[in-house]
Amino acid sequence: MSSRTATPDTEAKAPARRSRVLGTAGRNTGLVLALVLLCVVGVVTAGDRFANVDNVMTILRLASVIGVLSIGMTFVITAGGIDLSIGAVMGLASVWATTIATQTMATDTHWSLMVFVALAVGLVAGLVNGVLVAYGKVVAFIATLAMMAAARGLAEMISNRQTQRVRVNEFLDAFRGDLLGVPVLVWVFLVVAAAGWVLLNRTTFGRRTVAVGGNPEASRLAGINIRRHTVLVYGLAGLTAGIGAVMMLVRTTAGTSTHGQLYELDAIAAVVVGGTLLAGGRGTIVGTVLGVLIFTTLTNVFTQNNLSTSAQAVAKGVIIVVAVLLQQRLAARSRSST
Amino acid sequence: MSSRTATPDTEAKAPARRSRVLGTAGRNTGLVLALVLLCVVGVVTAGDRFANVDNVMTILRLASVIGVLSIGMTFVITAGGIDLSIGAVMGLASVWATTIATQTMATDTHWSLMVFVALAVGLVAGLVNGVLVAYGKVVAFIATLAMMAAARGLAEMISNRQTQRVRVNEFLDAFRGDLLGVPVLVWVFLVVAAAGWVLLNRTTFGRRTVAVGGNPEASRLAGINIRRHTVLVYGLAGLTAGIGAVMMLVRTTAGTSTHGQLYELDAIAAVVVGGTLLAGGRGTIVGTVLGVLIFTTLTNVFTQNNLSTSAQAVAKGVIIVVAVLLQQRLAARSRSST
Amino acid sequence: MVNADPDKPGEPPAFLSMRGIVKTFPGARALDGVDLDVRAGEVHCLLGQNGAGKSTLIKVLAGVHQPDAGEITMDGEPVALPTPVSALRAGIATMYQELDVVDGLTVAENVFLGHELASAGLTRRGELHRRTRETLTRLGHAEIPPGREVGRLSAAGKQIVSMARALSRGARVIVMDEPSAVLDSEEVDNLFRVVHELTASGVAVIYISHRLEEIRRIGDRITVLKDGRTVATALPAAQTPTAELIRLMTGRSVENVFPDRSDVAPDAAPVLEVDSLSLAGVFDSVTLAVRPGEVVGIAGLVGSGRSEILETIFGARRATSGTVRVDGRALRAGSVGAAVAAGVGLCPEERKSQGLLLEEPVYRNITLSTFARTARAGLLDEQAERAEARAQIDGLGVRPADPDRVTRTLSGGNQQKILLGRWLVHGCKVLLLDEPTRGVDVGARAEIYALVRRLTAQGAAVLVVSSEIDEVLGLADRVVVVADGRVVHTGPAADIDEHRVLDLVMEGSAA
Amino acid sequence: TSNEEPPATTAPAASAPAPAAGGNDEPGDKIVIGFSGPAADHGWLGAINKAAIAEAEKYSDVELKVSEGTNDANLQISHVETFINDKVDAIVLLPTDGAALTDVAIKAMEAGIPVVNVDREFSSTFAARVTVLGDNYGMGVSAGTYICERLGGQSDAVVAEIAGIDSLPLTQDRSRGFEDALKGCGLSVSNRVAADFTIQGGESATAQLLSAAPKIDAIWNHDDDQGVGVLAAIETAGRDEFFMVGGAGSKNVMDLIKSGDSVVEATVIYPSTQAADGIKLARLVAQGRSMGDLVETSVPRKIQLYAPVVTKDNVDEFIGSAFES
Ligand SMILES: Nc1ncnc2c1ncn2[C@@H]1O[C@H](COP(=O)(O)OP(=O)(O)OP(=O)(O)O)[C@@H](O)[C@H]1O
Ligand SMILES: Nc1ncnc2c1ncn2[C@@H]1O[C@H](COP(=O)(O)OP(=O)(O)OP(=O)(O)O)[C@@H](O)[C@H]1O
Ligand SMILES: [Mg+2]
Ligand SMILES: [Mg+2]
Repeated sequence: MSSRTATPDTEAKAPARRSRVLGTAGRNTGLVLALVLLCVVGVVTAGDRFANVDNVMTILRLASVIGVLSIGMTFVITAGGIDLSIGAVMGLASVWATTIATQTMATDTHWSLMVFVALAVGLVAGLVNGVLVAYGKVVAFIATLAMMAAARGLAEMISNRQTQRVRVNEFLDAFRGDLLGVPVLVWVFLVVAAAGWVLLNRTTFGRRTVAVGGNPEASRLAGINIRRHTVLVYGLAGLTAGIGAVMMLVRTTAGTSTHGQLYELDAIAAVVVGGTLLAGGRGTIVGTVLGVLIFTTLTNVFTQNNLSTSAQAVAKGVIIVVAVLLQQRLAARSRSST
Repeated sequence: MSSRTATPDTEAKAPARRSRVLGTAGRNTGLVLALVLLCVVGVVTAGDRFANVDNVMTILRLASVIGVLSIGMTFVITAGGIDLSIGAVMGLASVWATTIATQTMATDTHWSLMVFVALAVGLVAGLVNGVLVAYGKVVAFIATLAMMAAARGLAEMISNRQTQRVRVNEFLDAFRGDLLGVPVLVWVFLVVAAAGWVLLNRTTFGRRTVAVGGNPEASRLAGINIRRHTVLVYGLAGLTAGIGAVMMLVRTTAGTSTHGQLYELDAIAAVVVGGTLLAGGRGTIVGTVLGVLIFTTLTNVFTQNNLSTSAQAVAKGVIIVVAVLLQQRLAARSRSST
Repeated sequence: MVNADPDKPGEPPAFLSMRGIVKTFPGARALDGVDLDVRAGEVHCLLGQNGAGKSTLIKVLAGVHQPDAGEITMDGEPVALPTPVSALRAGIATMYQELDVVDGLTVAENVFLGHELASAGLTRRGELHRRTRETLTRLGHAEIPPGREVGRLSAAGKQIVSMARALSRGARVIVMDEPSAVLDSEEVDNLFRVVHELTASGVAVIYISHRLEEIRRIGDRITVLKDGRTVATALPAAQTPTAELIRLMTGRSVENVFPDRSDVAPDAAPVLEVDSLSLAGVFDSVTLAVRPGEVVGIAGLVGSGRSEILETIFGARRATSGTVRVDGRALRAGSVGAAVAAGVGLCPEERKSQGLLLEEPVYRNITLSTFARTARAGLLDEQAERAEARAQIDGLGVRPADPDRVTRTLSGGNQQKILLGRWLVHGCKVLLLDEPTRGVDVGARAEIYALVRRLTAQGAAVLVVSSEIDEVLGLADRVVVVADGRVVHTGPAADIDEHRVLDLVMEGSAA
Repeated sequence: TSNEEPPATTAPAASAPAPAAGGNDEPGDKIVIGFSGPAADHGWLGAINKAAIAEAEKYSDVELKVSEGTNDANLQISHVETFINDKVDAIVLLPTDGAALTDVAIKAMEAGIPVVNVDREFSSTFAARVTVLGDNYGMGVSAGTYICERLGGQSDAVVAEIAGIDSLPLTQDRSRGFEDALKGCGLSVSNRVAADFTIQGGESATAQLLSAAPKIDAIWNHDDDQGVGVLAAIETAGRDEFFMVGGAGSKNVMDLIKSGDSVVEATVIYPSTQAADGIKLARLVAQGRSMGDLVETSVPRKIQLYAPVVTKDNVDEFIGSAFES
């Protein structure tokens, strides 16, 4: 009320800006803190084995596949949905891109055909999810659960449950190796994350995603075609599953129906721990990236310390909860201080 | 408004009653139809092998464990939550109840000690979930995901990843066998389902569950302690996981950390296909039971027809979607006709 | 502070009093030292602009919010109200401003939510239904079946359930936060009858409303809040002049609530033509037209299908038959996108659930239907958006004038202005307003009326639905009366009065 | 018809087998055999299923019912119950968990249906007529012994282990055997990770393992399916200072052993033809025959398969029967 006396454009906007920046930082302090803490634990327990460039690259490479999927998942969750199928879709895309037919054609034409097939399969599966959710009005949880079962089954049928080796070496060569000392796969993750950030925060697509997730009815009555948008969002998630499949092919040099098992849960956990609202209407790409890094670093620290899988599971459960609690407390404090 | 002229007491009641019955039936017609259809397919493809008492009992026995878990899940989902941990908690309870210490004590005292341990473990795990969700304000999805990891890991640590035989024969004898031609395990399922129905529809606890899931703020304003209620609801789900563990022990005569894998997804699918709103605020036990029966019958028909798992998965995905779509259309029609 | 009767001898002393209540929210000081005295058996009215702190005050009283400072006493004893339960135990029942019913439960279950009738945990359904029916009968709504799911009731029905709940608590004080907002005049009469019964039996009622004429009819004494402070208390409801109340509330005087009608060329071609539009089971064969510069009002009872008519015109519902034309071109049925593109805008009935992204900043709500237009190649231009939003905020007098404020924290009237602002930015030819002043204070109300007229002066066509018949008659050029989903009368607003409208409605409904 | 004689091994792709002495392959009474195994979600289990089906198809007197695939003991029990309901003549069961399926197997036996237990042993001798066992402990011993021989005397050698699904008893058995064998030559496992029998699991576990252990002398990888991922990770890390021993014996790994230009030096066979043998035995038991090569008039109770180490020297002997992962 008091700001009315001041020049509206300078005075009123500035604090808003500042509180926004603070807000963003505040929102992520908990995550950054958790990550730093993890690194400290890593350094203390594993010393140089943890804190060296190779190990950092190992962590980043490991984070890259699940990271790409998590970016897609961030959009779906922000739009108020959920996608349990991305892991299975990734498996399906990896299998489809490595069938003898595809690989033969890729050898005859160009390796990028394999990439195209993987992306197309992912995209189409995602669009089908979207159509089921938006037009069929099937709850997202169920629609994508069904897609998960179907995609996994289809992948098994296509591959006859055999591992399909990638034989197109040009394809592998294109993605292996480093660029400026950083693995190409990590670059892919960075590019996808950056594109995701721009898309979510700076484009009409992102604005619609937030709107649809925040209040679908209000968005509809404001003239947004929420059904079409929902289809697109799931399509986007499918596309990231396709990209993930390509990355997985590079990483494992093989396509198989078991690729991506449980990746959907990991991705959802990373997204939600990152601060995206599971109920929709608020999403953060930075948070998601931090969430992914936390989980991968965690696994790395565990491995460095030779922890058994059982102990890892228990510790993971506890750490997830602690991270979320910490995050909430800090976010609440940063909110009340602005 | 025009009905205002009519005698309020008589006129208003009759159509309401009728529409309720119709409504309930209408809500479940799709499910019943799907079940009947499945049975028809079973009879046509497998003939007597499908349509005989032994096979029906096989289906029911299979349905009973997941059925009990689904009843607990119905409450959690109705209250607006979700529980991804019940499968793992069931595994943990089965392991805890079959440790050498427990079994020795049970031999020395009474077999019911094993039952008690399983139920107590389930209940406590559920209560922990509830506290995390209600008081820690951790999103249910994440809190129970963490519990899933932790419970599974703990179960592995306790059992040292070995399968633990049940050696207390009195325990097994108490639950094996039949009662009036129906296996005891199926009776347990029936009793739990009936109790669940009464609890949800005819008690304060159940009505508050609906209220908390449908409009938590209104419930709070009406003086309901929604936090305590949330804790209780998750505790209930944990308890059903404990009961499920006992049943699993009887069925497999062994406790192991791998019991109950993916049961959480099966239970959620059954509950939601059954018509309980994933968003909370509306739940149906009858629907859940039908949902469970549909899934188990489906598996049975698949098995009778020697279908490969891959084909099963694809078919399952398609059938889930079709069932939900059918269900919606029929429910919509029954709504508009009343 | 104006205090009209400082405990005169002979008058009964206040049995409930709140002293120096302060409540701050992050970023907002909602209450800044409020005093309130309520006597047994009176109707104490609480007045104030949107955001004055009325709801916050009663939430403090209901144990929902904890005050930062201040004291509450009942019968001279200080009471602590840390939870809603403790307030209910102390005999304070509240009907909240936001509908507080649970859709998935039955009417009876909603009425007894939180104090269920049960023996050993099992609900006593017979008793539950019997007592609910009693309460509903008392409220004049015996036709609502106790077993009906509340989700199937209209907004008015839900309000009645909420009222029944407050009654069923057997409280000594019943707080009603804008209960009449979703009720039509007949329902309001019913409500007042019940309030009289209550006060006659010694129950105190705290009554909040923005409709001053209601205050006059029902109120005993008035307390006025402004910016979180008590500016006047114990004003006699019957005697205090309206102008005085408005001056106390707003700090200025508001004259001529309804602006003058502008002249519409009678031969002008209509912008909006609705031709025998039907929606199966709700309304049938609705035909109307709105010319540029004209305001057409739709009057009718709650539940007569007025909202559905607007929503169907807008394409939010797919018409069973009939056409909608804008500037002579037919709109694609069931497509909001087509309507918006053709320059039609709708301010929906339920601001919060249908209109706003409550967690988003104000400016994004204002530009919700135009951000794509300001964007370049899909990239948002937030500078331009803020500028557009700021223009609307200034033009409409949205308070606080901060485009980055989270929308949830704004008062109802300001939220309504944001919705209007959205369509102003869009620049629409046809504006559909559903209950545009529901829950909006007198000051803002006058501003909204003036705004509507400013729009029509610029050639816009406005179709407005309101449950307040005087609003329809005062604001509109022509009136369409609907009853039971059918148009029963169309004609100039000047030729008809409130009684005639009610008669038409009753005839239409009875038929 | 055990696995030890190469001519009798039943490779999935092999054409008609050489008829064994004693005329066991001659058609007998028509019988129905029920077969149920765990989820065939990875190569070795897939090969198990395929070999079993292929084996049954060779006999005109055998009708095979396959209840494929689950890792849920509860569901597999119901599969067996279905077989009992259908009154099949014999059941071949590869249980997802031996102990958990014991009870229902006993029920089948009591109903007069002979059960052939494959790979994971029941916890009661009454539960199976014949048991065909792989040797998980032996597998670990073979791998450990081989590594001991190769690293002879190097007491500070770093040995790493990449296990399969850690919660399975069979993984425990393998690890135990491995540890026991290493102990024999004064070595121990310095780094251990568990994958999950999948390629992605093998890849990510190995990537982490390699960065946790900067210098390694030998690795034993339990499973050649996940080995695809393990090798991919090794290649990405550009490491070759160690040698690796595989497990199960996939065609792919045998090819690598044969070519000799990778870190894989050897693999320990875990026969993927167990279920196929189970089918053969079930047929004999159901038809009341004896095993042709034995003097004994009944089929023996227990057959434990051998877990040989395949190296460059003997790879040609085994490559024909290796499974495609
Ligand atoms: N939970 C909250 N968080 C932050 N600010 C709030 C909150 N609730 C209310 N406010 C602020 O407190 C002030 C008083 O709000 P309140 O709802 O009491 O107004 P009111 O008088 O009831 O208005 P109306 O007539 O529109 O209902 C407003 O400025 C509002 O924005
Ligand atoms: N979701 C619904 N399900 C069933 N009937 C409904 C639903 N929504 C509205 N109706 C019915 O449609 C009719 C018109 O509803 P509505 O209350 O919107 O009319 P209205 O004239 O706009 O009144 P209001 O002033 O309450 O907005 C009523 O009979 C109402 O009960
Ligand atoms: Mg208010
Ligand atoms: Mg309306």
